Amino acid sequence: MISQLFFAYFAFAIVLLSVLVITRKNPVHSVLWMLLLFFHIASLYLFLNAEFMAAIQIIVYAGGILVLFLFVVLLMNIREELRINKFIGAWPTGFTFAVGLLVVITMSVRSFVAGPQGKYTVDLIKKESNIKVLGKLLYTDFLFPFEVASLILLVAIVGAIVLAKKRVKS
Amino acid sequence: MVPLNWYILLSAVVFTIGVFGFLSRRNIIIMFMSIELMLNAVNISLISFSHYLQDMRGQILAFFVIAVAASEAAIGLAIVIALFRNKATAHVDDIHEMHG
Amino acid sequence: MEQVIMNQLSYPILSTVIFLPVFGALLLLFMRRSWELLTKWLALTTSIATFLLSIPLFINFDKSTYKMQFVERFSWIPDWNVNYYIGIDGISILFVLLSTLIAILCVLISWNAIKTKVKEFYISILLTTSFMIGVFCSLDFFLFYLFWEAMLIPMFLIVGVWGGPNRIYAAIKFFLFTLIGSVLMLVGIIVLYLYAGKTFDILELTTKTYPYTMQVWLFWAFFSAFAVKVPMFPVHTWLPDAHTEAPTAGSVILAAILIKMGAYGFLRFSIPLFPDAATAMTPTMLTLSVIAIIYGAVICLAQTDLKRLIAYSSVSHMGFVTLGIFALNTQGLEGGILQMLNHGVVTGALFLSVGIVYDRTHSRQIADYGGLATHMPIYAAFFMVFTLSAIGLPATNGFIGEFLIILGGFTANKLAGVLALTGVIIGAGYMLWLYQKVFFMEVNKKVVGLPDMDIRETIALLPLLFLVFWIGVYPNSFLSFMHASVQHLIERVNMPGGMQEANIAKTLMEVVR
Amino acid sequence: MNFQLPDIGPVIPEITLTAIALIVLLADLLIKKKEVLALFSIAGIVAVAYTLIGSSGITFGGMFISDGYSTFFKLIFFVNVILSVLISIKYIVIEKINFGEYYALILFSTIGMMIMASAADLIVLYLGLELMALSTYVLAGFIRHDIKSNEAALKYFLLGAFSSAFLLYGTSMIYGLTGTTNLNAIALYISEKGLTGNLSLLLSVILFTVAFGFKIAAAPFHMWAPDVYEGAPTSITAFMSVGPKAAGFAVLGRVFMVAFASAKVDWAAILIPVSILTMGVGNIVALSQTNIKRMLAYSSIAHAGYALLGIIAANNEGLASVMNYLMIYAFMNIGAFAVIIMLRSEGFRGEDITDYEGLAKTHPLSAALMLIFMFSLTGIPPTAGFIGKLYIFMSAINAGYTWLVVVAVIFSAISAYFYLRIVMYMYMKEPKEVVSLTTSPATGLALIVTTIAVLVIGVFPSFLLDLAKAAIKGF
Amino acid sequence: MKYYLLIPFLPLAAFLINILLGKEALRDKAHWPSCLAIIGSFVISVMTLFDVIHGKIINEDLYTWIVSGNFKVSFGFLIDQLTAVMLIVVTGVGSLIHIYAIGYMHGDKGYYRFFSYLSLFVFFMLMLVTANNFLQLYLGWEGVGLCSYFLIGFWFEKKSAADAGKKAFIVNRFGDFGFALGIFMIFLTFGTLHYVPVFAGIKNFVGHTVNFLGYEVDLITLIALLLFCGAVGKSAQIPLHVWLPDAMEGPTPVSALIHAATMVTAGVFMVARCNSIFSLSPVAMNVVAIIGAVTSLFAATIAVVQNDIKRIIAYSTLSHLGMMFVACGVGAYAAGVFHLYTHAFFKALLFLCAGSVIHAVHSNDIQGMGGLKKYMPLTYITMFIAALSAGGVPGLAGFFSKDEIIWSAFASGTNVGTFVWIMVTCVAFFTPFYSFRMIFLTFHGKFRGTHKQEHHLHESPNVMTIPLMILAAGAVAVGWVGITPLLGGGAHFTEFLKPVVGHPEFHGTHAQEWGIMGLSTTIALSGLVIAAVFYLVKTEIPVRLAKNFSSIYRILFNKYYVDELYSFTIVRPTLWIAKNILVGFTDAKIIEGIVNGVPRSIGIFSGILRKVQTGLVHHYAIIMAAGAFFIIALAMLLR
Repeated sequence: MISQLFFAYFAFAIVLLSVLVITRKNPVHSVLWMLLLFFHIASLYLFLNAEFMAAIQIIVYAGGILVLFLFVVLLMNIREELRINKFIGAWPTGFTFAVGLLVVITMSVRSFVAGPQGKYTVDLIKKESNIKVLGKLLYTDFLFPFEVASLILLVAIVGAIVLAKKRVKS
Repeated sequence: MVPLNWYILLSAVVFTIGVFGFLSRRNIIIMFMSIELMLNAVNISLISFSHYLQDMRGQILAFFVIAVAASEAAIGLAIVIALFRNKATAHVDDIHEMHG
Repeated sequence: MEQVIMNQLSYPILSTVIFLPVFGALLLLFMRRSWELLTKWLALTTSIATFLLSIPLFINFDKSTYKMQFVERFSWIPDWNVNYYIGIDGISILFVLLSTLIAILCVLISWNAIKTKVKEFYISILLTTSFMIGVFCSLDFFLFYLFWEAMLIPMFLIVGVWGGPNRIYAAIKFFLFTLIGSVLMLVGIIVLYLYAGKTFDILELTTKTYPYTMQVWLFWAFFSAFAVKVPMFPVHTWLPDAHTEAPTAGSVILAAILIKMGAYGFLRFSIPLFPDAATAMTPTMLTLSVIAIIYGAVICLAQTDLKRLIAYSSVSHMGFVTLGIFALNTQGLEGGILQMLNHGVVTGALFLSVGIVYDRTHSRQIADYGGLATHMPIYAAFFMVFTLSAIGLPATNGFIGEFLIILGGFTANKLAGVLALTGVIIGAGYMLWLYQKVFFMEVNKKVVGLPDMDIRETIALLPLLFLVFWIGVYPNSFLSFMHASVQHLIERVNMPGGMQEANIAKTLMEVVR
Repeated sequence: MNFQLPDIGPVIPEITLTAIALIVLLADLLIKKKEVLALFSIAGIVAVAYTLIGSSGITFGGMFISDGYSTFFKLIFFVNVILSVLISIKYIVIEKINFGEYYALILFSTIGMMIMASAADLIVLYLGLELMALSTYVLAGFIRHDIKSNEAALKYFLLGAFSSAFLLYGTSMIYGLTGTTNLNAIALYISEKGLTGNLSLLLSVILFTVAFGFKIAAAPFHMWAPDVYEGAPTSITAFMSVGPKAAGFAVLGRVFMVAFASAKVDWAAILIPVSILTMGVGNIVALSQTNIKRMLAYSSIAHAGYALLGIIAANNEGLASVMNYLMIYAFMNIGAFAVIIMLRSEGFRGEDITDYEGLAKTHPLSAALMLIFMFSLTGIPPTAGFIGKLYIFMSAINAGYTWLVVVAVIFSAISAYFYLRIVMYMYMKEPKEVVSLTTSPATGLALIVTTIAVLVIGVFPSFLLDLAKAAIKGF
Repeated sequence: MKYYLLIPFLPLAAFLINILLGKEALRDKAHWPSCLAIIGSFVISVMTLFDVIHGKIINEDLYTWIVSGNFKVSFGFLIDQLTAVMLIVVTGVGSLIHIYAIGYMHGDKGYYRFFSYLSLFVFFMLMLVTANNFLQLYLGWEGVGLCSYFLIGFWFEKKSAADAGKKAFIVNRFGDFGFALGIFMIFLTFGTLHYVPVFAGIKNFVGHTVNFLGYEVDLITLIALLLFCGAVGKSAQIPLHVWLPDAMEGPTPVSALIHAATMVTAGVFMVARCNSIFSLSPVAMNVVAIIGAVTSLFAATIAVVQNDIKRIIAYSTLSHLGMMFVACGVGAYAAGVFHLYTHAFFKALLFLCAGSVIHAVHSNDIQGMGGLKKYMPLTYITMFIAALSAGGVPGLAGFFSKDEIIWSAFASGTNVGTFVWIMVTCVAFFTPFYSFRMIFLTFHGKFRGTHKQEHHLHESPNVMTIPLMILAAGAVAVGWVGITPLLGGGAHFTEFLKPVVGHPEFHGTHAQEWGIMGLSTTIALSGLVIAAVFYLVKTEIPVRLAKNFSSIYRILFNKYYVDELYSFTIVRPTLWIAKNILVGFTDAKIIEGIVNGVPRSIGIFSGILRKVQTGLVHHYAIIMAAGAFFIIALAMLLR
């Protein structure tokens, strides 16, 4: 019962915050709302006893990505931003189809049946902490994707530099 | 005990909010954020699944998603900056050199 | 017993005939722009060599059998069971020879007419020739389609690059028209291929029976390709443009050989593959043919452009051909085949002739001519002979063909015969009208003092003149080639079931072997 | 705790290529002449291609599979990358983007594709896809000083990220349904639990369709293609028009044929309208293009439509035909781009189709080659394009989609028009101003290779067909 | 020893020699090959005639011409009595005309062309008469048509000449249309085209009917009528007579040879040849008779008012041809052929004389002549004889043949017979009338032409006059081989032809025969007398008549407006349809409309579709989302 109430609150908050994020005229506000949103999501993760995920949600997202966003936001002219229309002309269409998607998705997930139960029961994870389990897996079964991810990050770095560095007269 | 479907529903809603944001906001940063929203929606569902199925894959995938999201953000913002150098606008709908 | 007669000669004659022009074209590739004369001579020698090489076919052909002869067969694309499988029978041999002959004439007639991109021109001509021969020789659908389509490329260029003022429109129209037709055929071919257990072997396919509805569908699929090429009535409009705009050699190839492929397709594929459908479709086909005959003829009366008129007359004449073919009786079929040959000779000759004056006056307008007979008597004589053949005067080849066709048509369906005959009347009308306007009456200033034909041009026309009378006076030397094959074809049409078992057994035997 | 290194045999090619990519990245700091890097990368690719042999096997707990299928696709990627690099060398100098990262990123992107081709697990698939995508985003925007390039990168990036979000959502759905991300496990679970026809399964299938459709530029997820192709550096356009598309088909084929094998009917039914729409949009809109890169973009959309028929056939033959088709497409398309790239010179874009007027007069050879590629793209024998189409159509008809093939051939006949238009401009018009070609040995080599390939495959396709058949065996 | 082969092939050889060498080598000697050739053929023809008389009928195949399935026809020759007669006529009259032409065509720049055409014509004509099957007949048939086309349009710079030639050919094509159909029917019926089996087998088909274009018709009648179409065209009978008068554009020897003596009689020959077919179909017979009679009278009336000397003769030719058909129509084929034979002589003579006149006056208009007899006596006399013979004045060739026709018409005893008898009797009046009108206007009175013309009026050279005299002798004498028993003759001609064409049974007494003969003779003489009165004594009468009956006069003068009728009902509509319907509408609008319209609309559609590509990322994304949405929705609906 309690948990459901909690969920209700978080779900409500998350939805509300997401809406706020995408409806604020001022990007800075959006970013800040998003920060709040991420905190909520993180705490939702805690309910699903994914502590590590919650942690990186805060660290990577809130600490990394959002800051990055903020930097870029500061590049742009907020005043003009506030003056002009925030939505594109065709936003009703977009809205329609977004809602449409929501409807069809919800309708189709009604026939959702959960998959098989795995071996990582709550207390097993409790026994050796979530992070440990995760770490083990990452370095054994999921070693390959882990490496690939590292490549991706490398590419991100290289790419970002290539694109963003000052122009060289060649 | 919260039924799994609630989580699915939540993720669906957030996802579509993200979609809507992406479809209708002019500001490029906000479009990025919308994408992040969508990814977070996915993460929510993933993690909830991994919880309910008592399986770690979900979390691991979510973990990778976050990693990728970060890289995407980096690349995306780099692109924006590169663009800024040529055309100082934050509005995607100002950018339509090529069409037809 | 064997289905075919392998090539008995010491060398692969058909392959040589098919690929010699390609070889020549390759040589031409290495010509410098400045070596024009050498280019021309090389092209000429190649075409002549090809012709000479094709003579043995004529001599060594065994007329007593319908079987494919000079057959060569090698596995080519085993994955699809595609073979390099060529051979000729009484139906195709004549067109092989015609193609090789026409090639020479085209080279000759373009000698001075083509001034730009000379090298490319002769390459295109040679490639076209070889592809056309290939079409007539192929016994494998894949190979056939390969040649069939490939030929579009050089033809497209010939029309589009060296053609008249409106050439681009004409070229693209020609290309798209034909392409749309043939892609549908491609689908048909694939369906056939899969239905018949993955074989492209035409002979094998023609011995199987197919469910009636399938036959009908495929018939129309193939029809779309062949009707466009022929061209039959509603889809004929590419022809006047292409013929008119193409350079002389192009028109000649188009008229003499390219449009024969449609009719040839009907003979070689539509009828033997889908006998029941063909029989069922006969009324439609006859109607279309008759429409084409009369429509084409009448429309000629209103033409003001020499080449356009001849082009439309081709529509009419090819109407005769299809009429004969779908009369589905000996006279009709043999007449049809012979008429294809005749039309090749005569219309080819007419286009050559038009080309000859066009080179002098650079005008295709009938109104710009008149009284040519006074200044170019020899030319006038040649043109007269071809005109007479075109209007089917006895003792010229045109008569034999048209007579047999109409006889066959009349036998099959009296009305068709009668209507076709009216086409003959109108034919006389427009051709003589044309002749009068161009050659008779007082001399038009524009043509005063034109030189008569020179040796080169005369040589280009003589063989055709010779053929006109040869076929006209002693057609048997050509008809005799067809008898066996046509008889076989008719048997196939009349009793598909009968032949079935025999052949299935035969194929089984071969499988066992 | 037990910790043994998994068998890395199957992954050797990827590892080697990664090493090479990193070397290129570092060597860039020392080497001034970037051509060296290009040649090194090519040599590296060749070496990697060599390591492909005998690298078959499954590893990393069934996440990574190296079989004939993946190997064939990897070959396509190698052809693609080698040819693209060849045509890049001179071009990027002209574009003033002659940096080492360029080659490094191309290689990284290729690694991504290879991983996609070998992915037996949705996680790996996703990561491979992102690796490929991110590198390509950067490459598309590589001409930083060119607004068009920026725009291309931006559009590609935004929509790409959007589509991969869909992919993720689909993945999570599947995960939720089956509790696994391993393709075979998914297939197994679906069939034994009889989930076929379950709407949420269908939903995830469709979400995958969206994501993969985006990668292969299938309508209605193709919208990015024309703009990006036009804006990106031409060499990258060539690279993108083949690589990501092929990779997309690779994952499309594997995921749908393996994971959703039991739902064949459903996803075939979904793909049919998509393919028709793709062919339609691609061919029809291409008719009214004036920028040749853009035109080829639409044409590549159309070609994706044809290739989809092979997937729709939903059998090994179909897949084989698709693979065969993509290989051929790699040759003919990059060949065409090679010619296009030669027209680009200092201060002359050479992208407008009117720039081709009279090319046959000024540069007969290049015109002739372009002619060959154009006819090959149309699918006229005796060029490779015909073989590719024929195989696709065969398999589709064999699977009973005759009517669909009829639609396809009609469209391909329509397509003839805009390919012919180029030929027409080259051969049937007089040159306006003299266009100077920027030739280079590398480009020449690329042209020779592509031309020979197009003609030889056109006449003697056996070896390629054998290869495709062999590759698909035991899929 | 197939020496008879030389008959056709000598002229062919001459043709080849002339056409190849004439222009450069022979030039003004171009007549030698042709004349020698035809004279040679004449000699051989005479020989063959004697063979035939001695009962040596030749019927053999040279080689097989066309083989196609069960269709098999050969080049072959049948020389029987009928053929023999035709051979004599063609080569005999032909030779004379050739010789005459030497003088007449002298100095023409197309000299060699003329003689080569002439030889070619003779060749085809001989092929026609010697054919032993219908297809070869058809060959000759078309061949002579072709040569007449060449020769009519010989002076092709003149538009009228070129037109006339074309007209002749095309009008004939209409006749051949039927002829060809007839041949097809014969083949369908008998499976062969050779005379002997056909004529032998025809009687087995009496009463058979066949479905032709949906009508059940009597087989034999159908065949006969179809064949007759050909005859109508070739022999210029109504309604296909229009080409012959225009054909006078050709040089006069041509008119004499082709359009009087030989080619135009081919129709009669063919009907006679096929008598065994016609005889079995009363309907066909009547049609033949009536058409013949009508044409005969029709032409005669026109001839009365024409002023072009050659046209007058042309119409008289029509009229005589009509008579021949009348004969055939009433079954008296022999009489028909007999008239053909006599007609060849006197009509050729008339033409040649006219030619000689034209040669002198350089004009065809008899109103512009007169009083020529003192300048060219020979011509005058010969032409006079010819006119007498044509007019059927007793004792001359024309009389016997014409009388036999009139008698057989009367004696056939059928209504049709009587009808045609009346018609022919009227004709018997007109023939001498217009012939002598022409003579008198030309030779008598005083010259009405210009002085320049008058200045060099002269008799023609011998090379022209000698043939005239020979023909004149013929015009007098050739009839004597066929004098009826009534006048103590042996009717050798009829007897001679009997084996081929048989003999009709007559219902009539000697008295009647006398009466008929007397009647026609008196009528003929009266015609002559009236002509004399009108054009010698009271020359104002015809003028007054023309004024009083101006409408009739105009109708006659304009040949009953038949040409105009055709031009309005056939020629112009066809051209109009061609121009405005086919070219202007079906091709340009409908077919091309579709052919160009579809691509154009696709192009427009493409233009619209590319507007969707706005360049705005949002729109792209929306479309993607929409796509996803629709696909999912679709999938859910399909569930």
